[in-house]
Amino acid sequence: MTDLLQNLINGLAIGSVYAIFALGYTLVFSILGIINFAHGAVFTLGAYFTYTLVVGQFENNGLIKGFNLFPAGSPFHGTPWAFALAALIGATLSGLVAVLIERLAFRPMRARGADPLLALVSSLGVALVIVNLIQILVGAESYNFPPDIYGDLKPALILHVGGKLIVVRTVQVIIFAVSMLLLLILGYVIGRTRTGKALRAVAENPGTASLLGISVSRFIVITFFLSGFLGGLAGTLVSTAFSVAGPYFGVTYGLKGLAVIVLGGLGSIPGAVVGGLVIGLAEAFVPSQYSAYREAVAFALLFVMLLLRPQGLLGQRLIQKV
Amino acid sequence: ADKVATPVPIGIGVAQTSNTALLGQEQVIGARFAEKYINARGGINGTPIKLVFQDTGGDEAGAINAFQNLITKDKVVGIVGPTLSQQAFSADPIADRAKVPVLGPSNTAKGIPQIGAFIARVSAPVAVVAPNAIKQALKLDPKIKKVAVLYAQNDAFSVSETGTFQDTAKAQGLTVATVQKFLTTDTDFTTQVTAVLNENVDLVIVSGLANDGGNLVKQLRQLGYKGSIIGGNGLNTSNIFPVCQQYCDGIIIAQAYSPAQPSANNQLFVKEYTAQYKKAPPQFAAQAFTGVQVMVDALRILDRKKKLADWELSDLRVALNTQILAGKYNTPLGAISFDKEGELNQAAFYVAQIKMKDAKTGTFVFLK
Amino acid sequence: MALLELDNLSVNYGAVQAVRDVSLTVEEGETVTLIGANGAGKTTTLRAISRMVRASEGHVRFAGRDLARLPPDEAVRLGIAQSPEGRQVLARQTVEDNLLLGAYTRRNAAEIRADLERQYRRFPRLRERRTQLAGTLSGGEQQMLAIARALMSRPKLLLLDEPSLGLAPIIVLEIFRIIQELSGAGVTMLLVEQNARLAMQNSHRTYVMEAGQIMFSGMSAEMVNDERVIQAYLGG
Amino acid sequence: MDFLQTYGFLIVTMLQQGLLGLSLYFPLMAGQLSLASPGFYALGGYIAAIMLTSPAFAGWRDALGGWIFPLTWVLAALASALLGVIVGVPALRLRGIYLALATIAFVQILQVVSLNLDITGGAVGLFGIPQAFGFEDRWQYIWIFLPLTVLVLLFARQLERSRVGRALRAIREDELAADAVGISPTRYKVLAFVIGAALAGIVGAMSAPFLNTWNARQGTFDASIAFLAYTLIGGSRSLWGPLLGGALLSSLPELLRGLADWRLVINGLVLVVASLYLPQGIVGALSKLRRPVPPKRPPVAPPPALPLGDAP
Amino acid sequence: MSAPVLQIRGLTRRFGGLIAVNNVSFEVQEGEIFGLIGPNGAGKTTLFNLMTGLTPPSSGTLLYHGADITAQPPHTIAEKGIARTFQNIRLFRSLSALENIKIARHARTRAGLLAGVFGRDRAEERTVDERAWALLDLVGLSSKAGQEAQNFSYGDQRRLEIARALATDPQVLLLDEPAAGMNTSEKGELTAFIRRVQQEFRLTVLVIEHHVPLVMKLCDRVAVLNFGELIAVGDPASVQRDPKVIEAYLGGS
Ligand SMILES: Nc1ncnc2c1ncn2[C@@H]1O[C@H](COP(=O)(O)OP(=O)(O)OP(=O)(O)O)[C@@H](O)[C@H]1O
Ligand SMILES: Nc1ncnc2c1ncn2[C@@H]1O[C@H](COP(=O)(O)OP(=O)(O)OP(=O)(O)O)[C@@H](O)[C@H]1O
Ligand SMILES: CC(C)C[C@H](N)C(=O)O
Ligand SMILES: [Mg+2]
Ligand SMILES: [Mg+2]
Repeated sequence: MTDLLQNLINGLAIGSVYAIFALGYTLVFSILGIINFAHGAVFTLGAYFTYTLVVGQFENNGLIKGFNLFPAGSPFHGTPWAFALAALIGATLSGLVAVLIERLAFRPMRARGADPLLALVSSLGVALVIVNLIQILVGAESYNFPPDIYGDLKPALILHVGGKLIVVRTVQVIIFAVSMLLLLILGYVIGRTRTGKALRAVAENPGTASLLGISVSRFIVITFFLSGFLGGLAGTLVSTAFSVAGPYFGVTYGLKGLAVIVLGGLGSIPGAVVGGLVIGLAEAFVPSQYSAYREAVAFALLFVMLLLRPQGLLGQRLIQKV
Repeated sequence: ADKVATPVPIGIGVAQTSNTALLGQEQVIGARFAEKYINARGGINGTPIKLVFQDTGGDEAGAINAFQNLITKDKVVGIVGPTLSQQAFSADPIADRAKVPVLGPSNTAKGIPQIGAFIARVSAPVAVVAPNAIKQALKLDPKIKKVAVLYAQNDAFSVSETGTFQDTAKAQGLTVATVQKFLTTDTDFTTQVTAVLNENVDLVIVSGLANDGGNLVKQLRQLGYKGSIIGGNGLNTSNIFPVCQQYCDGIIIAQAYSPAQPSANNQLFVKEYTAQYKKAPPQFAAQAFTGVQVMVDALRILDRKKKLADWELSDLRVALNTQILAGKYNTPLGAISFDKEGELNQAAFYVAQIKMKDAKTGTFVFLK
Repeated sequence: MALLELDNLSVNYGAVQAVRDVSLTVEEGETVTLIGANGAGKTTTLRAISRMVRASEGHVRFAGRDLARLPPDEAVRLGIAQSPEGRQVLARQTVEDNLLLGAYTRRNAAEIRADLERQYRRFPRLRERRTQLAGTLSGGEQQMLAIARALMSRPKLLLLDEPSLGLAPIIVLEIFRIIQELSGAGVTMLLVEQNARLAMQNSHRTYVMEAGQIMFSGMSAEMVNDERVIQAYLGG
Repeated sequence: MDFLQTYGFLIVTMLQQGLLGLSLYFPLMAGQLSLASPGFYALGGYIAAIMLTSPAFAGWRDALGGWIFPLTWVLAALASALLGVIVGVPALRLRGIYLALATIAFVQILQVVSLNLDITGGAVGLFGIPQAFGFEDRWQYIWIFLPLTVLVLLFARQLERSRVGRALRAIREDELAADAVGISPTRYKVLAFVIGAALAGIVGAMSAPFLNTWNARQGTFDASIAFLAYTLIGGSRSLWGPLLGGALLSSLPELLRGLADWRLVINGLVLVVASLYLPQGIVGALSKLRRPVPPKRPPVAPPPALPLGDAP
Repeated sequence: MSAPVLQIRGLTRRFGGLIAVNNVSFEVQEGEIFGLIGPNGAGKTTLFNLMTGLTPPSSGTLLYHGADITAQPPHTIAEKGIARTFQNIRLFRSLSALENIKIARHARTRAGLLAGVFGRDRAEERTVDERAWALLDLVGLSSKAGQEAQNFSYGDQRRLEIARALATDPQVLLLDEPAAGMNTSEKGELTAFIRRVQQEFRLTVLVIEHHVPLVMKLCDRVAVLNFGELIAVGDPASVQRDPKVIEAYLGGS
């Protein structure tokens, strides 16, 4: 019973990390039908941006080692609100980077009518550039936020239930809450509003959308900004839980993130969250003697899901009328 | 046929890009430092050395390319590298067939020196180093009974290390209550940690790399684990300080290297290194330094027999290999030598415990 | 001043010149028919007006304004709507959402509702299918949807590309009734039709297009009796 | 000689990666974007590595001598083809990006399995693999990779010209219409998939000795994406595309070696710029320069009336 | 007119709550040109889809020369001799006109993978080529043989699609609104063309068409669908006079 509960908590916790990563990932897919591998890099960037604001300097390696950008006593450090401000600025910067990426790496391709799959390659190139630039600038090691960024919150809540421990990490609760909140906001905007309908029209057929008076390029910019913003925010949050684990930090989520968004339904916003949680739970419930195979769980689920229900849990079926 | 160039080129083929760069980064620093240190002391009997760096990346093909460049284009006399054992299995045979001596600075997997006559290493295999940590932990806390073992299943070296840890633990009469696996790319370890907590163990042994290992320790402590922690070789770097911060405190790590090693050689090395980098040399840097030093020491002897500039490159490489295996060296690792296969004989190993001064800075304190 | 004015318009697809040197005007409130054989360049002409293709030469002027660099969505904002060839319904959205998106450029929710109701009255079949995904509609149903959707933007200029295509006779009559009604309400229309007789009966003027060029034009009432037209388009 | 010594490995790697790019091309002929090749590549490599190192096969090695190598290729091809059928039949009901993702999942699953088996050497992998035909230097591997490349190119070209090639193209263009004119989509999709799988398996078997070691890091998600890049940057509509793309992209980091730290940054930029400016891939861009030749009518005079066909 | 080629027995197809084709039964005789008309959404295209295996029926059976072919896969049905065109043209868009037709010879040729790769298919390829050119001549597109199908105008695409269907050597040809997008004179030409093809190839033709004069002129018999149900079958003149048909389909006049 307590095992079950603990697994549940663990699963939801890991799952919400997946979910929060996947939100921005799936957003871009939903509108452009492309998988943006640079999302992982933007996620990483968000963490580095916020870290730079909060701490101000990098120590051991890289071109800007020791260079103090925000000397001690920076306004972004000390209270939870100051940290929140830094995180928002970090996310905004990430959003802008995403817009820049769209401008430089995707838009010209659309204009030339290239194979949308090429966006995969191009975004991979962008990811490579960002990751290696980070390494050149600040080195490959990880950085950690100061322990007090969430103020006096205790790191974890530890319950004793029937002689066994149940652990709930505070950061995880924060991440879970934020991803749910984002889900609600995004879900509302996309599912219920005129903007959302237009967004879906752009996603389905940009040509037709523009024939209806929808400005395709504006919607794409907005989408990328949002995706980058969410990615950057997610990066910051996740790194407060674990550390800014080097330049490859976010990129490693890219693959698992794929499984998440497919499971939930490619391009579906609630799907990203549900997919994340399902995979998190599935992984948490792998019995420990099979833990070696845990990494395969997400992909096994993905494979089976694709065979049984390619549109994913919450995705819409593609219909084809002859 | 080629002559030996001056300054004498020595190849460094380690990971400067990719995920593995985190470790390679320290090796680069150690080697660079060695070059400066040695040339400041007259190089090889007056002839300076010149290190040639070729990035291996993190994969096998990258290591082969780097080695091949070093061997034929850069015409190095010997190579220190690569970073990972898996890369060594791929690239070392290339050097071996080309009859170029290789010193593995960090390859700890089983079977490395056996790749060929030209392959040796300055990194002691896990089977030799790891057991010391458990013995030390028991010395610190004789009441330890139950152990949890965790390891990164996608890292070759962690996998072999955990085997040694588990065997030693059993040999010392401890019960291995749970074995948990993770990936070097993991960031969330709640699942593993709760499994550990629920077993009520008194000792946790972690084999992984710096990021994941550090995070794991941090989460263990945050979630209330109070017992002892042993970290494997991958955690043996000050890079983990920013990861687990104050939670790093108390991790016991078996060392192939200790800044506290008392030899005069080491103390000088530590002094100058610290003066330059503002921190004590980490193991990977010290081992890379040692690799370069061993090559140079061996070259000095050869140079005395016949000036290096007069050697045919290919002859020198062969002679260098023989000389490396034959010699005894006073290095930061202490007095070392090699057996005939190229396996390292190292006199002393160390066990250190991390002491954190504040969230960022800490030291490895060596235990007696 | 003519509401729509094409001035020596040419359009290329790669090496193919689909429209060559076309000049044509549509006065405010006028309905103009464009007829021509398959491949004559009619669709291309319409697409150039709605900015879906770029003109390689010449100008498109709408209400005196040159549309040269305008993106298609801006053209819609200016009041140009098109019921395109191939219908182009949004297959994954419902019939009703398709219609509402037709009114994307408009803001007044009450008016939009009223117009939606009007379309449903015109095409009862669409009301029946309101919640069905547009991609699963039959060909003719999609055609109705495309026309209704174009009407939802309350255009000043309506471009209809073969509106009767695939429709049952009874609906074809309905379409032309609607064209009459719109015309009565002052909507300007440019109509491409294969059903040339009906189109001419319901329009003011007619242009005949061949191989990318305008061959001749005239008042529709006279064109119906023109030998050349009868020969080529009315089946002698 | 020095040139071959230094760059021989690179040159053979270019061929090897080009071949892997080609392994994607076969399913792509039928419009199927399969990224499963790294899985079959890994499988082929393991088969060769096991046969060449495991004591269980010592007898075979002694008996067969150098013939053991071709045998590893054949077995790798067969095993990959078999696995290809098993995976392909269900997976090929998917299209486009969905198939790509399913095949990536397949690759990942295979990787986790190989990390956990004893026979594959777990995470350390298998090492000390004997050299094919006693090759001493990397460049000598050109003697097996080059003939394979030539054979595969010939095979692919002939295939494209044939009835089966047409059927694949038809499926690529419109599966449903192809079905309606009498082409069984499943059958031909699986066929193309299996050809690609077998090729990747053979390349893996040849690569194990070439790399000296084999482990679970061969044939991963990264490789899937790399192969995709080969195909798209090279040009997915011509068999030269994936070959060229594989050769160029795999050599890029090496050509940029001089840039040290910056080489991967530049590598990334090259990927972006190539995607932007070569939307049809390199070969696509080149073939634009040539005007397509209009098909020539067979010399016989067209019969005045239509033949009634050769079927009843 | 002899034995029935096609016997449709109680075919029904539901989409969720919607009954697109409702218990439809009729027979088509060998060599006739059979018209299928009805309002938009009456189920005509769906009926074609049922007959060609693209959509499995919810119930009912389909007999071809007396044999049950219900729910067989499309390629099997095509092989047996039923070919079709699509209401929304489905050509192999980026292939040339010639290729489009050669592909459709698939079911009538044999060369397998190995034969193709080893060049043992020369003779067969030659006849494929000849046939394809002849069909292009027939539809008047030989001069555009090398052009990509997607660059053809609508009317040319329709012609090409018919040629592609003929290339499968069908006995039964299903045409879904072949005259859509053609002007009156072109429709006239098309009528003549269908007749000619029907005779030369000894085909049975089913045609869905909204252009009533064409249907009347072309068809031997006509069936009328409304809301998925068969409301009339018979010769064109009598169907045209049927009040049910007038009300549902023809309107006013
Ligand atoms: N995307 C395209 N690429 C290349 N050529 C094209 C393209 N679209 C149309 N064409 C060519 O341009 C010419 C004009 O085509 P368009 O579609 O405008 O004719 P249309 O008069 O509308 O014919 P239809 O009555 O058949 O619809 C034709 O020759 C056609 O083949
Ligand atoms: N896949 C599907 N899902 C849901 N409804 C469908 C589907 N396919 C067809 N329908 C519905 O079935 C009905 C019949 O469609 P069908 O295409 O057969 O009509 P049709 O008689 O060919 O009409 P038209 O003359 O307009 O082409 C339509 O109302 C259509 O909306
Ligand atoms: C850098 C180290 C973690 C490498 C490891 N010792 C190995 O042999 O692979
Ligand atoms: Mg047109
Ligand atoms: Mg229809």
